[in-house]
Amino acid sequence: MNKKILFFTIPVICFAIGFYFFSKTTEQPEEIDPVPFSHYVHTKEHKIKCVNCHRGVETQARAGIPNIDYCSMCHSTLINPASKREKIIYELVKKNKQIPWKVYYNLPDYVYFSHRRHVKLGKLECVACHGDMTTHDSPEIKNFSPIMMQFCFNCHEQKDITTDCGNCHH
Amino acid sequence: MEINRRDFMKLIGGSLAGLAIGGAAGAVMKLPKSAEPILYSGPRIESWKLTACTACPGGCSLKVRLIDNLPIQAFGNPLSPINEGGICSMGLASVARLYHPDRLTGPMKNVNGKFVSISYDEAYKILKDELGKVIDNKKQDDVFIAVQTESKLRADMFKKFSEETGFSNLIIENFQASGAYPYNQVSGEAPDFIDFDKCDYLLNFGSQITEVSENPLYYTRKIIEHRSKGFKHTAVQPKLTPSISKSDDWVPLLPVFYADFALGIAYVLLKDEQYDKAFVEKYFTGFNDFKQYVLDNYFPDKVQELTGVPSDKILQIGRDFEKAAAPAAYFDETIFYNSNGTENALAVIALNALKGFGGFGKLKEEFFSKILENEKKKEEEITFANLKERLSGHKAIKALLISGSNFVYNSPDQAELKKQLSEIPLIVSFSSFVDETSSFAHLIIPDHDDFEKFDLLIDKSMGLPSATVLQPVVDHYYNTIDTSDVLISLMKDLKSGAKIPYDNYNDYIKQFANKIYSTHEGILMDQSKPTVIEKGLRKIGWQTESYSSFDDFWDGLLDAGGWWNPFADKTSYNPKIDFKTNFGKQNASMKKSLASLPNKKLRLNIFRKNLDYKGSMSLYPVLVEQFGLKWTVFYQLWAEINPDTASKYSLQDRSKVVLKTSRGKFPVFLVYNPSVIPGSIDVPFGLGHTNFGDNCGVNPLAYSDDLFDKSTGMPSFSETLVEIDSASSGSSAYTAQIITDEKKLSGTQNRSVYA
Amino acid sequence: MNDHQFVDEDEVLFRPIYQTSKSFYILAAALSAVLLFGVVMYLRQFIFGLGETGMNEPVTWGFYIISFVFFIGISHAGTLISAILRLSKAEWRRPITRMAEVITGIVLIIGGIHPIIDLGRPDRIMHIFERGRLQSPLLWDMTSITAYFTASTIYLYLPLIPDIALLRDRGGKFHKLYEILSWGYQGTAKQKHVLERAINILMVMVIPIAISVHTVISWIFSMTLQPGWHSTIFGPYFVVGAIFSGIAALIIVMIIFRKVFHFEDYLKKIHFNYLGTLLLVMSLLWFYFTFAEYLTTFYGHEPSEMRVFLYKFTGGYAPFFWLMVFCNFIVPVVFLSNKKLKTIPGILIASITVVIGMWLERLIIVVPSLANPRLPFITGIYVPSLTEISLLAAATAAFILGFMGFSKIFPLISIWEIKEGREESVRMVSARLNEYLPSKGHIRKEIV
Amino acid sequence: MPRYGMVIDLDKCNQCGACVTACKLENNVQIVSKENAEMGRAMFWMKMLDTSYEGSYPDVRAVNVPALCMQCDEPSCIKVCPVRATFKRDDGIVAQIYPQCIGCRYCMANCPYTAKVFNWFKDEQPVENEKCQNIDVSVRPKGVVEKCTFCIHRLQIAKEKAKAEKRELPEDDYVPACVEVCASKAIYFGDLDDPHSKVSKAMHDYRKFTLQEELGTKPKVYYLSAKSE
Repeated sequence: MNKKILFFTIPVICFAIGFYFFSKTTEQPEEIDPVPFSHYVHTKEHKIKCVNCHRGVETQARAGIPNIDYCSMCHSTLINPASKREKIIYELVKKNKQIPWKVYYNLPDYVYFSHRRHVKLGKLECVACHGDMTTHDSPEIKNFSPIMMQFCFNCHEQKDITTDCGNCHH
Repeated sequence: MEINRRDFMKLIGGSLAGLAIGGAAGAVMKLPKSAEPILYSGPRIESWKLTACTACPGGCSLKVRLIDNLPIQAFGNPLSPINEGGICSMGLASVARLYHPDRLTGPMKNVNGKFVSISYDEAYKILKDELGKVIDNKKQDDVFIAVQTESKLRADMFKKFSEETGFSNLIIENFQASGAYPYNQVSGEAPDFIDFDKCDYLLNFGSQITEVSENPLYYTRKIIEHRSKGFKHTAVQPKLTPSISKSDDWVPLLPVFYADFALGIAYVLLKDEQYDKAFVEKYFTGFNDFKQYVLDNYFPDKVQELTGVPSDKILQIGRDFEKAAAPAAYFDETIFYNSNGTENALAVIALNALKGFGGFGKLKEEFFSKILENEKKKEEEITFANLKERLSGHKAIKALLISGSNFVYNSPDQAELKKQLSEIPLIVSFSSFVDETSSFAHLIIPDHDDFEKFDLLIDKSMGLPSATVLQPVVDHYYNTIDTSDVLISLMKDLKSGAKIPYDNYNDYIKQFANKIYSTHEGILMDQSKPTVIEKGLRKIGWQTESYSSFDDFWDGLLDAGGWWNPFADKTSYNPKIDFKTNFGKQNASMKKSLASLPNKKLRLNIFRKNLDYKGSMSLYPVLVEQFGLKWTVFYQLWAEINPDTASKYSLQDRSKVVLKTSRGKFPVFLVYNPSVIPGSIDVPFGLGHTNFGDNCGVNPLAYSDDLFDKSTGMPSFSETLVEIDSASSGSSAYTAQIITDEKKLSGTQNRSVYA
Repeated sequence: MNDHQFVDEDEVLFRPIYQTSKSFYILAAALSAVLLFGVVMYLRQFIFGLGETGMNEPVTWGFYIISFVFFIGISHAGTLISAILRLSKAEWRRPITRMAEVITGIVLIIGGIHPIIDLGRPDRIMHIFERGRLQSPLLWDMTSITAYFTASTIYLYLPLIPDIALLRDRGGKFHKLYEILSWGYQGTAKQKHVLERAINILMVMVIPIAISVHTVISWIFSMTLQPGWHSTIFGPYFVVGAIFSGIAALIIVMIIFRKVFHFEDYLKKIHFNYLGTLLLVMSLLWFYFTFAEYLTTFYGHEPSEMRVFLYKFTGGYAPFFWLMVFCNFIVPVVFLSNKKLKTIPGILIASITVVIGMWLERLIIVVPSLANPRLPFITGIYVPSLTEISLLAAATAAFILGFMGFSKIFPLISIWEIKEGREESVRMVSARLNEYLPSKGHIRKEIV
Repeated sequence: MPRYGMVIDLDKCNQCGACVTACKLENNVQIVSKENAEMGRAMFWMKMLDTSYEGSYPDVRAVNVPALCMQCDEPSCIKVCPVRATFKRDDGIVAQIYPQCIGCRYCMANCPYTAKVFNWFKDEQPVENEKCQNIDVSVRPKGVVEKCTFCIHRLQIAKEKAKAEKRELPEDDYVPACVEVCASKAIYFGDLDDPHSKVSKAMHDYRKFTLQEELGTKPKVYYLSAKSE
């Protein structure tokens, strides 16, 4: 009898595997950033606010990721010569070479999400969606929460903010 | 439990099947590609920059939207007095040109038919040496420079260049300049603008005034306003263009007959003794001959039989014209697209003279001429006519420098012209595309795109001096260089000890701006329009604002996008003119054949649309797509014909037809249009590029007879006769064949999406 | 093999199940090839988008919707007819009902798939269930079609049970399947009684559902503002058309199987005669509706309506329109109202033309209205692409294959009903007749 | 709640077609290939309707009508949508939700203005246009219906801006691209209910008419013309 079970289960498992592998659309890039960026060092040790680097947060839809010339404001000189990690960015700044950041929080282009609306007007903390980045000492390898529509809905419903399609989708 | 071999096989099979099905299902359920986010590294910070539009002579002020310092959209600058936030299709589409795949990425050298890229220094060296040789053996007259630019300053730079180096054969194609050309012939000075404050009757000879003209967007607003005040606007044109939709009256007339029509009206004025006597005797030399000539030859019935315009219509318009206190008979470059264009223009000027140029105005003090060194220099103007003579006469041309002009595409009977061009030993082009003309070049030193360079577009057509800044919104993409800088360094190298007070074009612009600044007149465009009180204060020398220094002014200028002087006062335009010409003699036979068509013949009337200026459209897919939108004809040449004419030849609406001229056959898509002049067939100009952009449709000009205005060298658009022959099979092959051998000539890749 | 131990009097009805000729396999292979090609073409469309079809602006609906309406129409053959005949106790129904019901079953599946084929985003089909709007006629459609499908499959299955039982008793192939399907039916009086009741209930239920289905489909069109669609008559018009095409399809199927499986002495001339008459009636009815529909349009003379009208009568679709009239009206009337021509071949011809004609009618309804929208500036021409044509072919192939498959598992004529007919119907009918007729004795009393 | 609407003055319109271009570029409307265009699949959210002529030669006049989605108050398209992919917002704009649409094209069949277009293939912009696409607007996937949205993304951004600056949304902050670029200022846009807005003033002009008035779809796009329609 359990032969039958075997005959049933194994193909099913295979099916699942096949489905999983083929249905993935954007597989997360596994390799980490070329620059071993540490949120911890920047935010905790040097007391830099999120807004200082992600400048768009309160002023526009996109928070934005700093590009090299923004980093160069501080890193044009070695702050802590001991640090190996800082050397890397220092070199990049000297070469004025852009950093190919890995972007983990991507929304499809048919979604209108505005940081300003959520952070400035909605008074949301970054933690709410991004988790506590300040503790991360090593570069990200995955995003804190998979931003699915349900994820938005949970918050919108409990705060009873409009869940009308037209407000986020265009 | 034991698993025998068969079971095992089953198991394997089952699992494989499962895997396959699962995979397939997964692939099917996979999110659509577009759901994947468009990865866009960078903060996506939005910024706006002001620059100017160079798509047509208008020179509107553009407001460009940049994301991470890359321009993505262009809109009209709402503060500019020229376009007040409005913008036309060409301006909107212009951003795409920056990213065009056919753009040249650097200097190119033509090595037996193929273009290979070389370094700039190399290219410059070749150019310098060749020209140096020419100068050494005193052959300057064998060098031609063909320039097409709408910027007076750039033109000025070229004049300077020709003066310094002695290459006196300089052809400058500039819409406004060529509009002024006939005035220079008869009086030496042209009116600056139509004075809409005075003018109460506008008689428009063939100018597509709200589409492509000296200042289309300004004129659009003005004419709407003008009509709302109840003043009339009559348009004389071979085609019911959108411009005419804003006119009260339309006289369908082929350009050949403009002169006769104008003189017909002049006849009415003279007969009724309603012309401005004071003005005439003061300024109009040779008036009596003129009067006599007109009275003898142009009584309305004669004009009617000549032109086909009913005599009562002529009378009516004549009466309107003479009743008007300050009428303006307006024309611009468009009037020359015809073998007797200059004559037409002169006739119109004469007509204006009879009413003392009441409708026109002039700036009190020649503001820009005061500061443009070389603008006034106008001893014997060189035009394409001269070049054409040279070429056809096979007189040696050592070198030909081409900047911005694509005259091969813009001229009739191209086969012949191409042959002649291929004989010239050195052709240097500064165009940033391998267009029809520069495909013959031996050397291409691509110019910056207009979004990458500095310039100042000065304009008087508003009745006020204005200068719109053309500034780089993005630092240049490719290995290109501003042509003017090449010229400057050439001047320095070719003529040692040439004293040139600026070392690049930006300096030149700056110096010019400095001159404007030093007059302490006018305001920047970002300041609010002055009120009446303000104007009054100005009159008594009150300065509303002033800048601490020139740099201050300069920065302000760049931020504001331009400068204008709303306080400039204008005077009436009353030039001394004398006519030696006696009109109407030119190509009488042509007129006859056009008026009374030989059987089976139709007039080919090539018309221009507002999406295209001198064949620049094919760079912008979005424009090419909507070119024939009104007729829902896409990516092919169409022809409009009057239903009555069509029924005479039993031609169906929306059918494919092949037209036959003396130059060959070309296919068109025929549509009915009751507004077309019976007996003529209207074909749009702008399609049929063979080298770059979208290779679709046909360029009708290539098939029309080799006629051009004798004095300006402008091609004739509406004097060719065509026959219908519906053997559509051979014809398409014919056009295809043209495209292919063009491809051989051009070195660039052609985007074959629409090809 | 225990098939031929004893020879049933209706052996000929069992034969198709047990004997399969070579030509069967050849035909099957050919048809499945066609079907496969269709599938491949659909996959192309699925991958590259609906651009593979010939649809455009403004003709946004084409062959798929036409086939959808057409096939659902055909489905009315079955259940409705058999139900009506059962209801009206028409004795000659006995050999017909089964085939009729099978048609319904198969065609409903095919027709039901078509809207999904027509979707631009089939991968989002679940949205209809998750966030469906009941205000949309498409939703009504889905519900009614699914209801109709369930009802008619049950209605097909119930009368099958006794036959399955017969097959089971004969043993042989599929006996496992038969065992399961026959629910241990032994033909006891009680079982018979229950079965009869169930069938009666269903046949009353099925009729309104069937009517509703096609009314709703017609509403898909008549609920819109399109000229030529926005008409109240559409509901009955479509239903009539559906029954019309249904009967035609039924006749074709019957004639074919009569020929192939030698059912001559079950499907007699008389059956075709009756059905032919029915077809004739429907044809006239259809013409009446068509006439009324177009007369009102013409008389109203509303410009945008007239554009469509003229497009059909004189414009681009004139050939199809007049062909339709020829197929749906002239041919049937000529062949069926004339004794000499009303032979079986004659009826066959009439039915075939009717089926074609009805397909054309759907075409005439769907395309011209879309091709001439209210704003007269953008008008369209519709030329189907290979994808659409091959999918139509595939649908037809699927239909035939389905039938062939069925004929290999179940009897195409309900054997038990035939048997029942032999044993009882004479008695039952005479009894019924006696109920109608006045009794003689009564009359005598009057006189005295 | 405002009720956004548009008035197009045909007497001012000079038929330049800038609105058409602006619309295409602002909304990344796809430029279909030659073959598809000839098949009649060219996509225009705003189009100059085919010219119709009045009078007989030589006193002919061309009548051009720039036509877009009429943003009806009683839209016939939203009634039939099976999945609420198109619906009327409170501010009167008829929105189109691309991730929701299943592509049944019922709304297109039911639109009396043929204002909707369908993505027959996946987006196939020419290279140069891809490079300068408007980042505020999504590129529609294949197989969904799309139409003019009164540049709704502009409204979203303008509203948010106003809110951030703690002020009401002024009239001129939010206008669609076609209105912004119109050189002859022939298009008015704004809140129809606000009696002071330019658009509602223009709406009460005696020359007003709407397309297909008799259908009772109550378009919110009005036309002005001294000549009758």
